Order: sequence, then C-alpha cells, then structure tokens
Amino acid sequence: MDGVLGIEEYLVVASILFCIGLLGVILRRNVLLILMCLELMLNAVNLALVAFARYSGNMDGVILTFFAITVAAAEVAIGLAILVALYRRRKSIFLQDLNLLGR
Amino acid sequence: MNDFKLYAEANDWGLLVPEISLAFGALLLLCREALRKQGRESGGGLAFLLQGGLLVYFVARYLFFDPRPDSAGESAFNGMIQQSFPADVMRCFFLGCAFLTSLFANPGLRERRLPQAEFHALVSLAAASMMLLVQSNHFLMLFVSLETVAVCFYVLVSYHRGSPYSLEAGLKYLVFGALSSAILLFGIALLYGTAASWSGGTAPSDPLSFTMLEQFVAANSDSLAVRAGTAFVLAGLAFKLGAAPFQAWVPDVYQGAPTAVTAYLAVASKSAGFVVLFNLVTGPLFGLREFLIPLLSLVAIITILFGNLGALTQTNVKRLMGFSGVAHAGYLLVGIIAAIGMHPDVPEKSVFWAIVFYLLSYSLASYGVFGVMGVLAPTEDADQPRSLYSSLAQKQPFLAFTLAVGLGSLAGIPPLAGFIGKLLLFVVAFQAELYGLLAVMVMGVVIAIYYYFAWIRETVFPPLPSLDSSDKEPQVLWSPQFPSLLLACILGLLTLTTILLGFYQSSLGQSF
Amino acid sequence: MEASLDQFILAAAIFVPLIASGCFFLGLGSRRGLAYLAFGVPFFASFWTLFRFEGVEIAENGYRFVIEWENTGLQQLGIALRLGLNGISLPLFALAGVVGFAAGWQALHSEMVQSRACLGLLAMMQAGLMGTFASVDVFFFYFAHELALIPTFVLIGLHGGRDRRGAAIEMTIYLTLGALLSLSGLVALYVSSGLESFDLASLSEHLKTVPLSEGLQTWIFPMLLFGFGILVSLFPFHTWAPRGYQAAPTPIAMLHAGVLKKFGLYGLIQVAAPLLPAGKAEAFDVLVWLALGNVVLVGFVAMAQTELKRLIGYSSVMHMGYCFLGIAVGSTMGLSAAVLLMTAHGLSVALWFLLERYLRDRAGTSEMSRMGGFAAKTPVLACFFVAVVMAVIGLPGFANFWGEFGVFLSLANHEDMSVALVLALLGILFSTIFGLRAIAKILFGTPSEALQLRDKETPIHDLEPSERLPAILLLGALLWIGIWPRSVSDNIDQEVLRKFPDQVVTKNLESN
Amino acid sequence: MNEEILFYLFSTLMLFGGSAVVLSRNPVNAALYMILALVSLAVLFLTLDAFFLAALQVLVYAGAVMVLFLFVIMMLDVDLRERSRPNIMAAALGLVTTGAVVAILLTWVGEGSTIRPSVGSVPTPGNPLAFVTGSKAFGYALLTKYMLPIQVAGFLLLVAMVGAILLGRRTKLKSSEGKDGS
Repeated sequence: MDGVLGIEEYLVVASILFCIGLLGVILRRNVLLILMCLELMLNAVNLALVAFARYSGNMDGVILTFFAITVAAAEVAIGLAILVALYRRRKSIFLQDLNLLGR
Repeated sequence: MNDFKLYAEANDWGLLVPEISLAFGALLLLCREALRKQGRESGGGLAFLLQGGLLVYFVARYLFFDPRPDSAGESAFNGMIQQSFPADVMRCFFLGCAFLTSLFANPGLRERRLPQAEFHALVSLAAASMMLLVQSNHFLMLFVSLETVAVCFYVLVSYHRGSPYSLEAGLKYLVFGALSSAILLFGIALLYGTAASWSGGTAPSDPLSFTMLEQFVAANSDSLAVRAGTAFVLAGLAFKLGAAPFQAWVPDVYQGAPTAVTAYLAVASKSAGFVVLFNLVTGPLFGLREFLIPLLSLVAIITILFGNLGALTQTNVKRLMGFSGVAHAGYLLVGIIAAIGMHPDVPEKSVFWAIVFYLLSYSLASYGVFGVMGVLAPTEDADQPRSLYSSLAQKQPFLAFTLAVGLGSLAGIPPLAGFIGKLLLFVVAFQAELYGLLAVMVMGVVIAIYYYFAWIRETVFPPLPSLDSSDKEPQVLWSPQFPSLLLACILGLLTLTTILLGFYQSSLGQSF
Repeated sequence: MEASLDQFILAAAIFVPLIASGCFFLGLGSRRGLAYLAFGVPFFASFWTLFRFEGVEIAENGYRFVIEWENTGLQQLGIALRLGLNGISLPLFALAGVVGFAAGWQALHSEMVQSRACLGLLAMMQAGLMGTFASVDVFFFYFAHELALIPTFVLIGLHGGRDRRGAAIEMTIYLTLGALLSLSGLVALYVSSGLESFDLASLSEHLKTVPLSEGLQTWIFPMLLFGFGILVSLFPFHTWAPRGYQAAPTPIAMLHAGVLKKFGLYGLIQVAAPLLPAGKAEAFDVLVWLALGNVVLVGFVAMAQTELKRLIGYSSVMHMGYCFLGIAVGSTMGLSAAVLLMTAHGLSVALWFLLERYLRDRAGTSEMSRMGGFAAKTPVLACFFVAVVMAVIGLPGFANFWGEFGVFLSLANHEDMSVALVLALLGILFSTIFGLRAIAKILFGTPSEALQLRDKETPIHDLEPSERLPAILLLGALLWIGIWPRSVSDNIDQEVLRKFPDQVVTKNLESN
Repeated sequence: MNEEILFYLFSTLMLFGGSAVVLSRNPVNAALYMILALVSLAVLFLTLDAFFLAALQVLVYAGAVMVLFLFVIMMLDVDLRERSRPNIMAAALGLVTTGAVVAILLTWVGEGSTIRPSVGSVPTPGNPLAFVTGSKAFGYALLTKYMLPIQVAGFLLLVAMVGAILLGRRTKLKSSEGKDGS
C-alpha cells in the first residue's frame, strides 16, 4: 500500500529472532528452555514465510506456515511428555545430568 | 471455482492404496486396543499380517501384473507427489523394514510388558509416511511427511519408558530433530521467497514444487539466498542421514533406543533421507552443482572420518553400530555426489541403482546384526558390551554365523552383498572422477575392517586360555536363548539373501 | 561353444572343491571321500592341463581351454565368468593343484581332520586358488582370490598358534587394504578404458590399440603396484607375513605362502604391466628400490631369526623381492624368470613349511636352539630338509636356480642396474647363511636337553609313509623343473613375448 | 502509517520477549516472556494481512502450547533455575554461528522486491491461490490442492496424541501391567 514498509524489515526481524532462538538452544542447559527456544526459531521462520507470501502475492507460503504451526505443536507435546517421563526417573531436566549414554 | 474443481479431481487416492491401508491398519490396531478387554494380551499378529500382506501385494504387482513400469514417473495430487518405479521400489523397501521391525521388537515388548498394539501402529504409520516422503515432489509435502516420520520416531525411540536410557535418547533425538526441522524450514522459506519474488523471469506459480523450482534455481545458481537456502535444506536433511554437521546424536540415540527401533532408524529413516536427497540434488537443486559438489564432498569426508574414527574406540556394540552407521552414510553421500557429477551425461538410474543396492545390502546386513543383538540383549538393552558376545559361536552357532555374515557384509568383504554394494559405489565414484573421495572411502573401509573384525573375532574365535591360572574369573553363566522359530527363519533368510546377492543381482538392476 | 573334455576338467578343478566345501558345511558325505575329491580333482586337472596344453589350439589371445558363462548376474557391469589358461597362468594353476594336494593331504593327517568346518574352509580356499589362476575375467580373478583369502583369516583365527588373534587381525587389515587398493585400481582400469568390460583378453586387445593417457597410467599403476604389493608383502608392507605364517596352521601357511601370495605378482605380470606400460616406466625406480629392500633388509632380519617358522616366513618375503626385480626389469627374460621363480618358490616354501611341521611334531617346538641332532635320528627327514634348503638358496638342479639365475641375468643385461645386481647377489649370500645355519642347528650338533627328555618319553621316529608322500611330491616337482625347465618355461616365454612384443628379444638361456 | 508504527512497536516487543526467554533464569518468567513474543508475532501477522494465521497463532501458541509449558513447569514443581554457567566454548560457537547466519541474511536483503500487491478477500478464478485475507481461502486450498498433506498432518497429530498418552502414563512397568487403555 504505502510501500514504505518493505519486506527487508520483516526479514531482518525474522532472522534476528531465528538467531536468538538458535543461541538459546546452544547456550541453555534447561531442556524446557531449549524447547521454548526451538519454538522461537520456528516462529521466526513463520514470520519470514508469511512476509514472503504477502510480498509475492502467493498463498502457498501461508499454508506452509499453517502446517509448521501444527508440527510445532505436536513436537512440543511429545517433547514435554518425554521430559516428564524422564524427570520421574532422573529427577532433573538439565542437560548436564542427562549423561547416561556414552559412558 | 473451476480451478478448485480441477484440483479436487486431481486427487487420485487409488495411487496410494498401500499407504492408506497402512494408516487404516494402524487405526484399526489402536481402536482394537482401546476396546480390548482387561487382561487380554494384544499381539502383533494383525500388524505382521498387514505389513507382510502389503509387501506381497506390492512385489506381486510388479512381478506378475506390471513388470515393466515406465520409470518416467507420473505426477499426482496436484504435484504433491510423483510416482516412479524407483519410488515404488523404495516403498516396498520401507514395507519390508516395517515388517522386520515389528517382528524383531515383539518379543522384547512382551517381555517388558510394554503396549504392543501402539508400537506396531506407530511403526506402520512411520512406514506410510516414509513411503509418502520418497514420493513427494513438493516442499510442503516433504516437510509434512518428514515431520510425521520424525514424530513417530520420537515416540518409538523413547518407547522403553521404564528405561532412562531410552527416554534420554528420545529427548536427545527430539531436540536435534526439532532443531534440524527449524533449519530445514528456514531453508525452504528462503528458496520459496526468492522463487516467488523472482523478478528476472516468470515467477513459478507454485514456488514450493520441485518441478517448478528446478528452472528457477538453474537460472539463479549464483544467488546467495538460493545457496543459503539450499545449504539450510541440506543441513536439515543431514539430520535424517546422520551426516555432518548433524551426526552427533547418532551414537547416543542408537545406543538408547530399543534395538529394533535402532535398526529401523538406521535403515529405513536413513534410506528415506538419502532418496529425498537424491531427488533434490538431481531435481530442483541440480542447477547448483558447482556449489553442491564441494559442499557435499566436505560433508562426506567429515562424516566418513567421524564415523570410522569414532567407532574404533567403542566397546559398546550399539554405539559401534551408531558410529559405523555414520560412516555408511558418508559412503552413500559419495554416491550422491557421483549422481550430481554425472547427472546429465549418464542415465541417473545407474547411479540410483548403485545407491539402492548399497541401501539394500546395508539393510539386510543391519537387520541381521540388530536381530541377533535383539535376541541377546539383556533387560537393559542399551548396555551391550562387546564381551557379551565372547564365544557365541560355541554357544549358539546359528546366531554367531548370522552375526558374522552381517558384519562381514557391512565391512564389505566379498563375496557378500556389501562388497558388491561398495564395488558399485566405487565404480560410480570413478566414473564421476571423485578420486580424493575414493581415497577417503578406501581409508574408511580399511579402518572399518578393524572394528568389525574385532567384533567377529570376539564372537567366533575362542578366547585364549589365560596365562596365569590364578585369577580364574568367575565365568558369567550366560546362555543365550535361541530365538523363536519365526525369528530364526527370518534371520536365516536375511543371511541367505546377503550371501546370494553377492553372487547374483543383475536382474534386479536391469529393471532400473 | 561345445564343451570339450579339457574345458570340463578345467571347470571341475574349481567347482568340485567348491561343492565339496558346501558338502562339508552341510554335513553330507564322508570326510575322507570329500577331501580326496576336493584336493584330488584339482591335482589331476593340473597334470592334465600341463600335458594337454601344447596340443590344444589357442582360443583367443593366447588363452586355451576357454569356457565362459555370460549370464552371471553381473553382465550389466560387463562381468562374465570366463575360464582359461595361458602360458603364464598354466604353471601357477598347476602349482596350485600340486601344493593344494600336499596341503590337503597334510590336513587330513593332522588334527584339522577333526573339524568338518576346517576342511570345508580349506576346500573353499582350494577352489578359490584354482579359480584365481584360471580366470580370464579380471573381476572373477579378484573374486576368487578373496574366496581363498577369507578362509585364511578364519582358519588362522580358529586354529592358529600362540599369537593367532593378533596375527589374524593384522593380516586382515593389511590384506584388505591391499585388496581394496588393487580393486580400486582394477575399477579405475575398467572405467577409464571405456570398454565396460572386465574381460582381460578384450581389455588388453583394446588397450593395445587405444592406450590410456600417460597421466592416467601414472595414477592407476601405483594403485595396482601397492595394492598387489601389499598382498605379496612388498618391502615396507611385509610385517604381516612372518607373523601371520607363524600363527597359521601348516596347510594354511603352505597354501598362502606357496600359492595365494603369488596372486599379486601374477596380477602385476598379467594385468598391470602389460596394460599400463607408461605407468610402469614411471614407477620403475620405486619398484626396484622397494624390491631391493625386500632382498637386503628382510634378508638381514631373516638371519637374526631363531625360530624356524618365522625364518621361513622372512625368507619367503625376501625371495619375493627377486620376483619384483624381474618384473621391474621387464625384459622377456626378467618376466619369464619371475614367473618361473614364483612357481619354484611356491613349491619350495610349501615343502619347507611342511618339514617344519614334521620337525615341530617331533621336537615340540619351532625354536631352532632347542632342536639338534635330527640327522642321526631321522635321516630321511634330514635329507628332505637339506634338499629344501639347497632349493631355497638356489643351487643348480632345483627349480629355484633357473628363476633366480634368470633374474640376475636380466639385471646384468639391463644397462644401469649394476648396483641392483650387486645388492641382489648379496641376497644369495644371506640365504646361504641362514639356510646353512638352520641345517647346522637342527640337523647336527647334540640334541638339547629338552629334546633328549622328550625322546625318552616318546621315541622320535623317522617320517611315516603318509608323511613322505606330500614331501616327495613337492620335491619331485622341484627337481623336475630344475632338471628340465623347458617343460614350463617355453610356454611362459611364448606368452610373455605375446604380451610384451616390443621388448628386446634376448636369447633365452634356459633353452640352451 | 499505522502499519509502520505497529510493525516497529511489536517487532521490538517480540525481539525483547525472545531475548528475555533466552536470558531469564526462571522458566516461569521465560514462559511469560515467550507469550509476549508470540502475541507480538500475531500482531505482525496482522500487519501482513494474514488474519487467519494471527488468530491461529494466538489460539494455538499462546493459548495451548504455552499453557502446556506452564502446566509442566508447575507440575514438576522444583527449583528449575540453572545452576551452572553456560560453557564459554559453546557460547563462542553459538555467537559465531548466529553471526554468520545474520551476515548472510543481511547481505541478501535488498535482492527482494518491496512492492506489495493488493489483496482480495476471496480467490479469483484466474488466480485461485493468490494471497487473500479471508479464512475461506484456507478452506479452499486445504481441501483441494493440499488435501493429501492435511490428511498426513492429521495422522501426525494422532501420533503425537498416542505418543503423549503412552509416555505420560504413570504406571509401574514390569511389576504390574498397564491398567488403562489409550
């Protein structure tokens, strides 16, 4: 419409959010927070997709976003279920305590 | 609304009979489980029947009714999927894997009193979505089916929920998987965005479709965004393959997952990844060959070295299989690179045949080895030191023979199928003039001989009588069980096929 | 093609042992009957082919008795099972038959007869050996070699001596590396010739008219040289050989050192040198120096050995150096002398390992310092021992003489090989020293105390008739060639001349 | 003009929320910041005329996913603060990776087109899958062209449900058999 707000702005915001999420995944030790950061990354991609779709006038990107939201919800559900089950046995949700494998 | 009518009419569900039957079979299993009376065991009989029956149907279809399909491939579901003969072969392959997995897992589930119906339902659903994955011709379809496979595997890996090993493996797999799917999605978004807003030519009307992307990528092969998108997509797929840079999860998850699931993960999930990668690099991403070849070569080298060097020091055989699985992924990547290198000149089918044959020999051998491991596994099956196998040949010659043939085939010793697999890969790599990669491959194979052979040695050769008789260690009273008759027959069949394929495989290859 | 009796016998020499090996594993038939069949048929075939060779017309490219099956299941890759013999492979084929019979006989009269699996593996090895030298197709040439190699590892691991586990693994790694390198070389040859065929006859025909570019040859030849070289224990890669032979049971040591090891040299003469002349010229210096390393350095090491079995191992490695020198010189005489020496060495080293076993049975040890005085107690054994040492040193009258003499003459005829000649002659000195020392220590002098004690418990007896038979057979063959070399060398010369037509034809001394 | 204000305001809020998630030590706070980020993202979707997605974002993410997170945090009910400092190597590696990603993206910015086509409210016959604002368009697309993926996604949710039930059951294994059906 007015054209002042370009796609670049959206993409910059999306990529910064993606990187924030990635940093969180790499740095945090709490599995709950890692899962949240993964969600952040997926959301960043969603923003980029919608922006691309809007600026090229193509619907497919938005539909892909729709599926991405579905997938993210499913992943979170499974992740939390595993986390709870693991917590019952190991009493910890920190990565440094989850080290049974590879010893 | 005419276009929508056209769209709707293009959905020919008849093409997907095997997938649909698998999905409904899974639903049936779940319903029966929900309505089941208290205290009655629900076995996997229905699942075996379903998967085995479909396999027979599929094979019979090609042997008797439709022996020479045109492999040109036909697009269906508005370009969502593309069916072709290679894809059909892979569909049979996944059905076979699912059947073997269900069969191998059943005794363990019964012994640990874990729900069986859900397990078989999940295995079937994973197989159905892998079958869709190899047919997908559209990034949206690829993403959705890839994620369905992943979610099935998250549950399957952590299925031994009484074991912290299994749960920990599931969590690690999930974190890595979610990370890689975010990266994959980012890559898809970049490709989509640049294609949709392509100003140089007519932007493709469906920028997620492989067919339409091909032309765009070829015209924009030096665009940074296209390359970054491709790299992200490949990084996301690398997780499925267990290749660098997403290989770190492999040993841990292979160790922690229930043994049958490890086999499924090692064979089916990896194969699906490779077929998708093959479709991508010879299809939509082919325009980037100058960029892809060095990138993938680097990945292949790191993967081969990581896998083989990592495996050298392992004494836990499940971890060892994990590391060696990474190494095998590296060899297969060499085949993929050869496919890119030769794509327009040589009919891609011959390269694809090399990859498929390698996958086939790898899966036969892996299922043999994992089958034996499953039979011998202690209650905590993440804990399998190599010493568990010492003098197996004296106690259970059949299992030892199966194991030795499987490991020999994985190591690529002639006259087993694995050798022919490696030979075919060598030939295509030579044809594509990948001399450096070949050198790395040969090095990897030699290192691999060491650790596979050490395991065979532990199994087959009698241990040395200890020199000083004073420290007579109390011999563990471990008498391995002979597997059930059905399982033994299947293991014998796998071994036999591994040996026979070393001698005769041509009529299979000619169909390609 | 109409199958004649000759072709039938040639095929039987390979397939009868193979089938017998299968029967051993399946538990069909009596041990002795099967063993006589498995080792007797190749033995018979080797004589038959020797005597019939002159009379049969040449089928193609110098090959006689050619027989082929196109439909092997690998025809897609241009692989067909073609059997046949030419002048170079004939003596080696006969060698395999003779040594195989002796080794099989020995196995039947030792503790190995207890295990059907062992005899089966031995029969499989025999089939592989016959197949290696009778293959016209490069792929089956390699394949048959591997068929013979695998039983070697297994038998060493199962029935070897003290150091068997370590030796088996070292040998496996070295030999697999060698086999893989040579396989890569062969695949490179296959791919770069552009002929899409592994048939040696058509390959050489094709490459004669369209030689490979020099750059390619300098790449492929070293691959084949080092691949085959490792298999023949070329100098820096030889450490597996003495260790492996020391651990190996006697029949295996006889078959491997006597016959199987010749595979690499045979491959160099039959495949690498004629097809890649430019590559060979490039690698000339390296080859000569490494071969001299075999002769001189390994000769030094051999002199320091105190254990007879190790000494035999080192001496066998050392004599391989002469064969390499003959190949390096590349004149007609050098090449045919190398082939003759391979045959002679095969017979003599097999005989030596056999006698070592007889001595070890009597002395209870292979340590030379703990033997002594055998000449008085066992005169027949002592005669054989002296004869074999004379053969190894290369005294006239034995086959080895003509081989070594031919190599030296070819060195002398070559313009700038005087240094090599001097160093090679030094080797004769070394072998004289360690040979005579072994005679002195074992046969003469006073028996060691341990031996005297043993003698009191079980009196040491001379060779039984059943022990004499294989020794007489091997020694007879050595003497036959030693006295009448033309019976073998004419055919070799003919074939070498055909393969290397542009060489300067020197007057052949053996025919004088 | 309004759009610009909305964009800058809510993208700032979103990035703030995201950083706070990464930096906060207490998971409860993190979850709340996460909700802030997700709602801001929904507003950004609005500025892109994706009304249906914006609603979905609020319903699914803020409404369901984050509630699930909070629920788990409350259920575990322990001190979930991180005790250890993050590893310096990992931090350096992460910074380098993210820096590289941002650099690649910023180099690329500028290649794209900035002209935003106008949007309709329903698909037109000539361009059935053009970008439209109404949720009706989703219905058309999902039930025709994307029929197969939507079915697969249905099974994906089924798997997730079955998995969550299986893993979440609080039953003693080995000692007694699982009592409740799925």
